[in-house]
Amino acid sequence: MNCAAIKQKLSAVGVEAISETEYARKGFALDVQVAPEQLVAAVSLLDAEGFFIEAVTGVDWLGEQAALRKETEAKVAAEAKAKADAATAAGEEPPPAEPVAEQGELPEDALEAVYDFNHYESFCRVTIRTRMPRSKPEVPSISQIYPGANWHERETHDFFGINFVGHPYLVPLLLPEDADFHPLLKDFRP
Amino acid sequence: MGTQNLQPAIVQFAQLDKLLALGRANSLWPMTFGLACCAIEMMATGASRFDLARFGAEVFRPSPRQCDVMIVAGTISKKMAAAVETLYDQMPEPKWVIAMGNCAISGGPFVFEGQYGIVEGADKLFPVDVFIPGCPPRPEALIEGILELEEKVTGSRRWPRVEVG
Amino acid sequence: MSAFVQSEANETFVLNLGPQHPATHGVLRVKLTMDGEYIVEAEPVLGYIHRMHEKMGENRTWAQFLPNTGRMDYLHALAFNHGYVAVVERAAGIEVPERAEYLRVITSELNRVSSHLLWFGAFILDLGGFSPLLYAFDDREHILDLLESVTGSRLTYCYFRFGGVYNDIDADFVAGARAFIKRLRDRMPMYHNLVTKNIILMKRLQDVGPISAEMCRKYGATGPVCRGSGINFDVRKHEPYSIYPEMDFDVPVYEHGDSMARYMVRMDEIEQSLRIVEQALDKLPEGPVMAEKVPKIIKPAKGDYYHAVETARGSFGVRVVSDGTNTPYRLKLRSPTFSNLSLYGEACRGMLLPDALALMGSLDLVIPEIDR
Amino acid sequence: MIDYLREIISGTWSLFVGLGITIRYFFKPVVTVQYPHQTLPMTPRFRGHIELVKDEETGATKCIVCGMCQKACPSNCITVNGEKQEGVKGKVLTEYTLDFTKCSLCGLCVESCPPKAIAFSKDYNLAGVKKEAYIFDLKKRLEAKN
Repeated sequence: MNCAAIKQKLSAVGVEAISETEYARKGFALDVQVAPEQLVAAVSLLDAEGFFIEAVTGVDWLGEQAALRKETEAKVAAEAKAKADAATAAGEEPPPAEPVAEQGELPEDALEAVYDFNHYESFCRVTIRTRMPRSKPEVPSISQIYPGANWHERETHDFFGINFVGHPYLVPLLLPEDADFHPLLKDFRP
Repeated sequence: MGTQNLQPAIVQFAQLDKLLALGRANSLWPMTFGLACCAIEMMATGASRFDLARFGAEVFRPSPRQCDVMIVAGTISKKMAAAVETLYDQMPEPKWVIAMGNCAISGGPFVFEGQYGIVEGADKLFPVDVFIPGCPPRPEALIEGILELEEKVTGSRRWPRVEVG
Repeated sequence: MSAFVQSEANETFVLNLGPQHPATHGVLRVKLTMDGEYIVEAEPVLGYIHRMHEKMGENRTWAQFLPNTGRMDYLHALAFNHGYVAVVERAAGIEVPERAEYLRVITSELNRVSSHLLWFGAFILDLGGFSPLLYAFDDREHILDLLESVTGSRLTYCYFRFGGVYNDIDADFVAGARAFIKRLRDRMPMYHNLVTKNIILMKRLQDVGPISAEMCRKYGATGPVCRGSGINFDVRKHEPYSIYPEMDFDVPVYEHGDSMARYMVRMDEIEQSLRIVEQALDKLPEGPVMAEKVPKIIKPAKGDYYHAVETARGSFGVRVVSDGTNTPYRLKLRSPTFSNLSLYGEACRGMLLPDALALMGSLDLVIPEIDR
Repeated sequence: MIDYLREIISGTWSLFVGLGITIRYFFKPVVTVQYPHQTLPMTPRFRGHIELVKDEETGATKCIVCGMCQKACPSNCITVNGEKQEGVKGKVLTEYTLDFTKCSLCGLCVESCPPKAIAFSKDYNLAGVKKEAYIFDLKKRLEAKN
């Protein structure tokens, strides 16, 4: 069992992106990005290889798209400015400013579910991420494969409101029984 | 404060009341009721080195119906608050409450703007007689709290005070 | 093990254990569906001491989260300190001087012994024996004195800093630690005579609450729970951190998977921790205890980072997501007992109620760490 | 059958061994500290609530009202205020309030203080009937000490 073999097998499942990360820098060995539909296949493969589940959690990427857009706009502006500067330096007439490309509506921000798996015998921490739109946060449950994921998914549902489809008992775990808020969402206000 | 709900007897004997108070103060039975970190210090106070038994307070009772004093040792979360209140209500009169540690006094380090999970102090739920600050307080502080309660019950202190220099 | 067959009449009742019950080590509540004395189904209900640690991580700076780590698992606070400072050091690329790493290992191993001693006392208390608690606390107080002389607090330490530790140790501490190691080694045979070889304990623990290795894997159990089921997994050996690779110690593993096996793992671990402390004291290098170039305001590069440490209850992992500012974007705390307890419902199906309490005690629960 | 008897005998013996141990401790010295009569020595590093340090030369506080402790505190329990005064360089401390009921004794304030104007006190046995008593006015406490 080594990480390279797992990487090959996982890419055969059809994941979106997979990369080996530097352990000393990051703390995990494989970084896998999958679409929600591929999640169960990827996790079943890890189960067959004898991995154990470490944790399931979520990340709320609210405002990420806006930040990305700002970044690209800044980049475009910087490039245009550099061009203009170069032209003035060369003694030429600066070219007319290019019209800024019309950008459509911002794409929706995403919620991310992060799954950590590790192996008892040899070290290989696999991090699986899957992204879903914030308005419809749904991802298949893996509690049929790993019963231990049951609680982790309930906790993630508590904190982020991610709906684990197929979960047998998706009620609040840490929050009060009647809680209808998701405190770790970035737009949560009590 | 602890005896506020008690109906005063119709015929009262001052000397007998004093004797009763002395008896109560020297056999305070606390409830085994650990919430968080401070509960470990409460255990340490009951164990060999500090030995709460010297003050008659070693009989930790698991049932609220046999207790005189509730030591709230730890953070009260909103989910737990209902249970804590029930326990307080189940205790027979006269009853006293010691809030041990900063969390039980005011929510302690877990108070922040926009917090959604904890009760900011045991005195929001029921009257508290003795406050012991610290995070967690040392066992000596809990002993001091018991002695403070003794003083409150009897009106005088039998034990020497320790001055910290 | 009992041969449990559910009665034909299918008459069950619900028994509510906790949240205020001395055997649940805090405010855990277990909803038990019982058929007579036998458990048909057990459902732990959590969250009675949920203290929003992960939310707090997002609204304070990296350094301001430090005191929180000591309050999750207050019995092995230093390991939780270690996990958090290690992940931030990894993210921000801070080098730690060697002496500081030695101090971290010495103090957190002493802390592990104190945690196991407290578990020992409380576990026997669950089973009905009171006096071992008093002996265990007597020894534990010696460790707390040592740790207090370095860190300044008895329980919820906040001793490690990014890039090192807060205080250096002195000769008194070294002498005290050596004296304590000798004392505890002398006392261990007493514990075994008093408790381990006691017929009542053996009858209460042997073959009670078996947990198979496969079950550990499916639920992600770590620490003494998985080592009691024959899985040789210890983060200190598995993905070595700090100076553990230089230390010579064994990982006690028992195959049987019952409560007795978990008990033995912890008792053996006390000796191994003492060995580590002894070696670390021998090898202790001179030098600074704090890195020189630690930025005043920590701003790790964008990205996410993970670090796992072995606490007294298993593998504690911290995942931080940084967006390059001085506050964490997301802080996930993977606590070991959360996973260890999640197998409880399955493990105690068909058990007698007193045996289920023995099983619960052998999992070594610290509730604030589960609820966080 | 023989195993059964052997188990009974060895089991009974194990109980006597245990009782022997507890009996032996009966004759050993007492480990309990008789607290109000007898106290434990406090370690120099013990962390009580924080306290303003007296400047040995002037007898006043060393605080320069920079507000670093207030910023470093995770639970916002420190309030520092100062004002400009004629003929004095820098600010003069007018208020230093510590809400000890929220403190977690982490020591970040003490570490962050540039002139080392605050230190941990050794008050380890605080207990009282009023919670307001633990919102300390440290400036007043320092003046009372003089």
